[in-house]
Amino acid sequence: MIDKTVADVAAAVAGIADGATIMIGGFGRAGQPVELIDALIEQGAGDLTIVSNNAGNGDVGLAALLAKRRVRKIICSFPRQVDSWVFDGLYRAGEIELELVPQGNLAERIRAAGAGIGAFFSPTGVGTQLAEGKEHREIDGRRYVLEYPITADYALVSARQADRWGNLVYRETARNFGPVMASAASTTIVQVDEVVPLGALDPETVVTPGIFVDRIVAVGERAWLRKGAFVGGVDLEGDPIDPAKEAAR
Amino acid sequence: MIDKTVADVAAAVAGIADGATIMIGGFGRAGQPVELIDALIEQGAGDLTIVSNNAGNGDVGLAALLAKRRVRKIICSFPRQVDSWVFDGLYRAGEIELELVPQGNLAERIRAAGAGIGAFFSPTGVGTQLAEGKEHREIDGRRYVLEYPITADYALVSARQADRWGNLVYRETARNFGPVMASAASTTIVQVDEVVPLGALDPETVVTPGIFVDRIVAVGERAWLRKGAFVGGVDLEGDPIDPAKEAAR
Amino acid sequence: MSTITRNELAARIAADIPEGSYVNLGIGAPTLVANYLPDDQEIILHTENGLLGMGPAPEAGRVDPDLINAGKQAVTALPGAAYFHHADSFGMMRGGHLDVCVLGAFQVSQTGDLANWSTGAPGAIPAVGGAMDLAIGAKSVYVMTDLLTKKGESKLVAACSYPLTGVGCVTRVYTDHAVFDVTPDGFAVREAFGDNTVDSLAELTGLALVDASAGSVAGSVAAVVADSVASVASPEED
Amino acid sequence: MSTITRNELAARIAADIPEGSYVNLGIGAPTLVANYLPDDQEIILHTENGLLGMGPAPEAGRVDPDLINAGKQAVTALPGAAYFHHADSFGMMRGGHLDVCVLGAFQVSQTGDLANWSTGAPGAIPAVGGAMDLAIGAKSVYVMTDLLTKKGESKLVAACSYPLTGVGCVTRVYTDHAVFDVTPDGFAVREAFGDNTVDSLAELTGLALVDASAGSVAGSVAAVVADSVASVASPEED
Repeated sequence: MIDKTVADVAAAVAGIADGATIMIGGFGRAGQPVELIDALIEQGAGDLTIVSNNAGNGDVGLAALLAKRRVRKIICSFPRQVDSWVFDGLYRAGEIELELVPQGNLAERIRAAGAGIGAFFSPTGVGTQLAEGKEHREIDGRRYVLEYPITADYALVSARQADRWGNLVYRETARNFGPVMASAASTTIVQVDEVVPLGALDPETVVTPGIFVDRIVAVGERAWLRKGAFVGGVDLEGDPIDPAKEAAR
Repeated sequence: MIDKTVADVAAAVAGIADGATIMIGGFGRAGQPVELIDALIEQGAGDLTIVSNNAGNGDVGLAALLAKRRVRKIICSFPRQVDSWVFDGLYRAGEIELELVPQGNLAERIRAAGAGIGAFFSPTGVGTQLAEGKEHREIDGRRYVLEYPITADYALVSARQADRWGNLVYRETARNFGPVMASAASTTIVQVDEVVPLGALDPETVVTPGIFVDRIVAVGERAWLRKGAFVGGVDLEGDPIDPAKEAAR
Repeated sequence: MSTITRNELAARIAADIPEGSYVNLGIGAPTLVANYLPDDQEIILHTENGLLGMGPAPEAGRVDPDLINAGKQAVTALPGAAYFHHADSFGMMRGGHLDVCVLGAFQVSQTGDLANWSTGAPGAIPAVGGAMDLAIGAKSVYVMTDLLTKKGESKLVAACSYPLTGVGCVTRVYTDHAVFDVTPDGFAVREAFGDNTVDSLAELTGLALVDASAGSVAGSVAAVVADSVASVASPEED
Repeated sequence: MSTITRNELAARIAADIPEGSYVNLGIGAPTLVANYLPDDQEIILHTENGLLGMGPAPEAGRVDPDLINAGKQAVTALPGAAYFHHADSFGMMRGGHLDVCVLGAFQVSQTGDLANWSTGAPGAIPAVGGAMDLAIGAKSVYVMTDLLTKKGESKLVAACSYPLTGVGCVTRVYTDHAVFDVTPDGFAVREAFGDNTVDSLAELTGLALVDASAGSVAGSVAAVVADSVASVASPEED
């Protein structure tokens, strides 16, 4: 019998070595596998390269991993946010390396790794600093820049439900990088709200087939779902227009 | 109000001009938009370039279009089948041009067109006749061949259900080329078993978002579904092992 | 010269978006455009973090942290919505399937180059997000911005001095003074608000401008707008 | 020399596939392997037209034309199955996620080149399908074939004369005479069936062979197989 579930988050992140490259899903806090990141902090691996859209929010999850000085380098599209103070401090102190990648190129480079594409020509970033030094080519009248796959040793992903074969469904915009990261890493570790019986997921609606998944751990429903589909009072930080700033213009 | 549904298949294929490039979904008969192809035959456009995995089965659908001499060229992966006699005859008579593409490169080239990728390096076909004359490159120790997008003026696709915004769900392995073709054509025309009210499709389970769809026509449930989920007696041609041939070895 | 408010400008942009359009409103000020889309028309909003058919912010107490927009603000999903992953979402943009995208700007050049992601200031922490994908990711790329910086310098320029987001990608610039099309001959004044004229705009921008405004003012939202002092800045400056 | 039957060979291959493997069985003869996978183990079958968790053929009268395998034969879907589109399916293969793929062959070279899609005969209608994607699309690429053609020529060759499907892609060749690994030193006999020996196989193939069979025969399905005359051909020859 195939059973990819593991007992707890410690078992889920077992074996991650110093120096590993780890993809971490999520866009801001949506889809960020906070419980797995906490387990990784506990587990102790350091000198990590992290691939993630953002560079941590507040003092939890990825930000907490950064604060522990476990991360040597981060590959991301949008490190600077209203609540990215941990990254900001490390970056300004020269204590973390940053590879900045346009968000769509980041997603497509991860997808390319999962899909066995050696490289691809993207129109995004052409003529900008982020394409400097890269190979360019005009194809059919449009300029493109050559982008290479991003692979990883591990992916840490958050999903809504899994079965024991590792089939996954996600929830709303928390899907974001999960499916491509799951496909691109050597070992994909997924935290889910719940594990459901094999056959409970409609095969038409599976988003990530189990072939991409290695370990599953149920972490219970996320805090904001415990009292139903919606809750108030959650500290949902955005990148808002600051009314005070705006008024002062 | 956005309403992409049209009254009938004639309206669905209106305006297709001679010389058009048309993608036709389906793998063998699964997902082949037979009613739209019949309407295209009726509509009369000729000198067509067809992009499809196969080159027609039996005497219906794509095979019938070929038999009417409406197709100048076909781009496909597997023209020769047990029931591809129409294509076989035209090809042997030199009356149809063939571009043979490995199936995965065909799918990925169509996907690239839909996703704005200028070209990509694929490991499939390297060192074979089908990569001759194409640009090769070694990346990270593996050899790749450069493949370009395949675009089209129209895509004809068969799906299970649509809403009036054009969101689509498919059925089983009839999904095959539908999603990538819908994304790659200037105008995507979809036949569905039924049109459902807006909001009836779960946004988590939409496979093709409506942004890729231009026209929808309901053709009623396909013949084999009329009496329930399964029927016997359908003429399902495969590429079977021929027991007689096998015995004679 | 007179200017229109940020909200008036959002309404002006909304009036140019036809029913049935697929639209991405970037982050910050451009999201205001959503407030002025007509209730009786269906215009489908895309947010690049994985949703088509985005609805307005939820009611108080109904915030769902899994359902956010590209600015990481809580939103809702309308009937007819669809979720998808990041590679599909950015393929949708890169593949030219969006009709309109509205972005903020630091500078736009007369050849349509856009600078809106970095001031290039030493010590600044760079962050690009989806800016470069959005810049090349729609059939029409509209910029929403003040015409002038707080120091009074024109954001419409002969050539951008800030780091570029995209080359030759801008279709039209909506400012608090006027609406400009990017044409092969440079900026063309499509509509001048209040007492602005092609000549006065040429002086403010220091650029030779094409007059393309004949007849285009009548009936526009802006035609009735008088002197307003509100500024329309791009959020990326924050 | 003695040979084993096609079904015996299918059973022999099945015995080498560990539980939990993701496996693509190509079309034709390799699909027989499914019949010999142990009922008490879970091995997940992939069919490249868009399904993981493929089950056996449906009962009579329960054919569903929307649910077929790569050979366009009616199949079923097991609990735990998942459907996906062609680009995702071939990305799954090309990205190296399948553990095992079993294919037919016209020829396999001692460097692991595979020829199984075209005889190169003038006038033949070419058709490749997923053959080239499968050839490079699994961690282990197993070939299932007769050792000899009907004319008695070896299908294991120094260099393929037929058009190639893939270069250096074959891991192991299961034939009716023996099982061969592709190694840096050429073909290594992993297991010889019946009265076949490394020497007799070297004579049949005309190739220098490595002896890697020590101890590997014991307990195998083939060890008990006596003279059988059934042939194991690749379906692509039809």
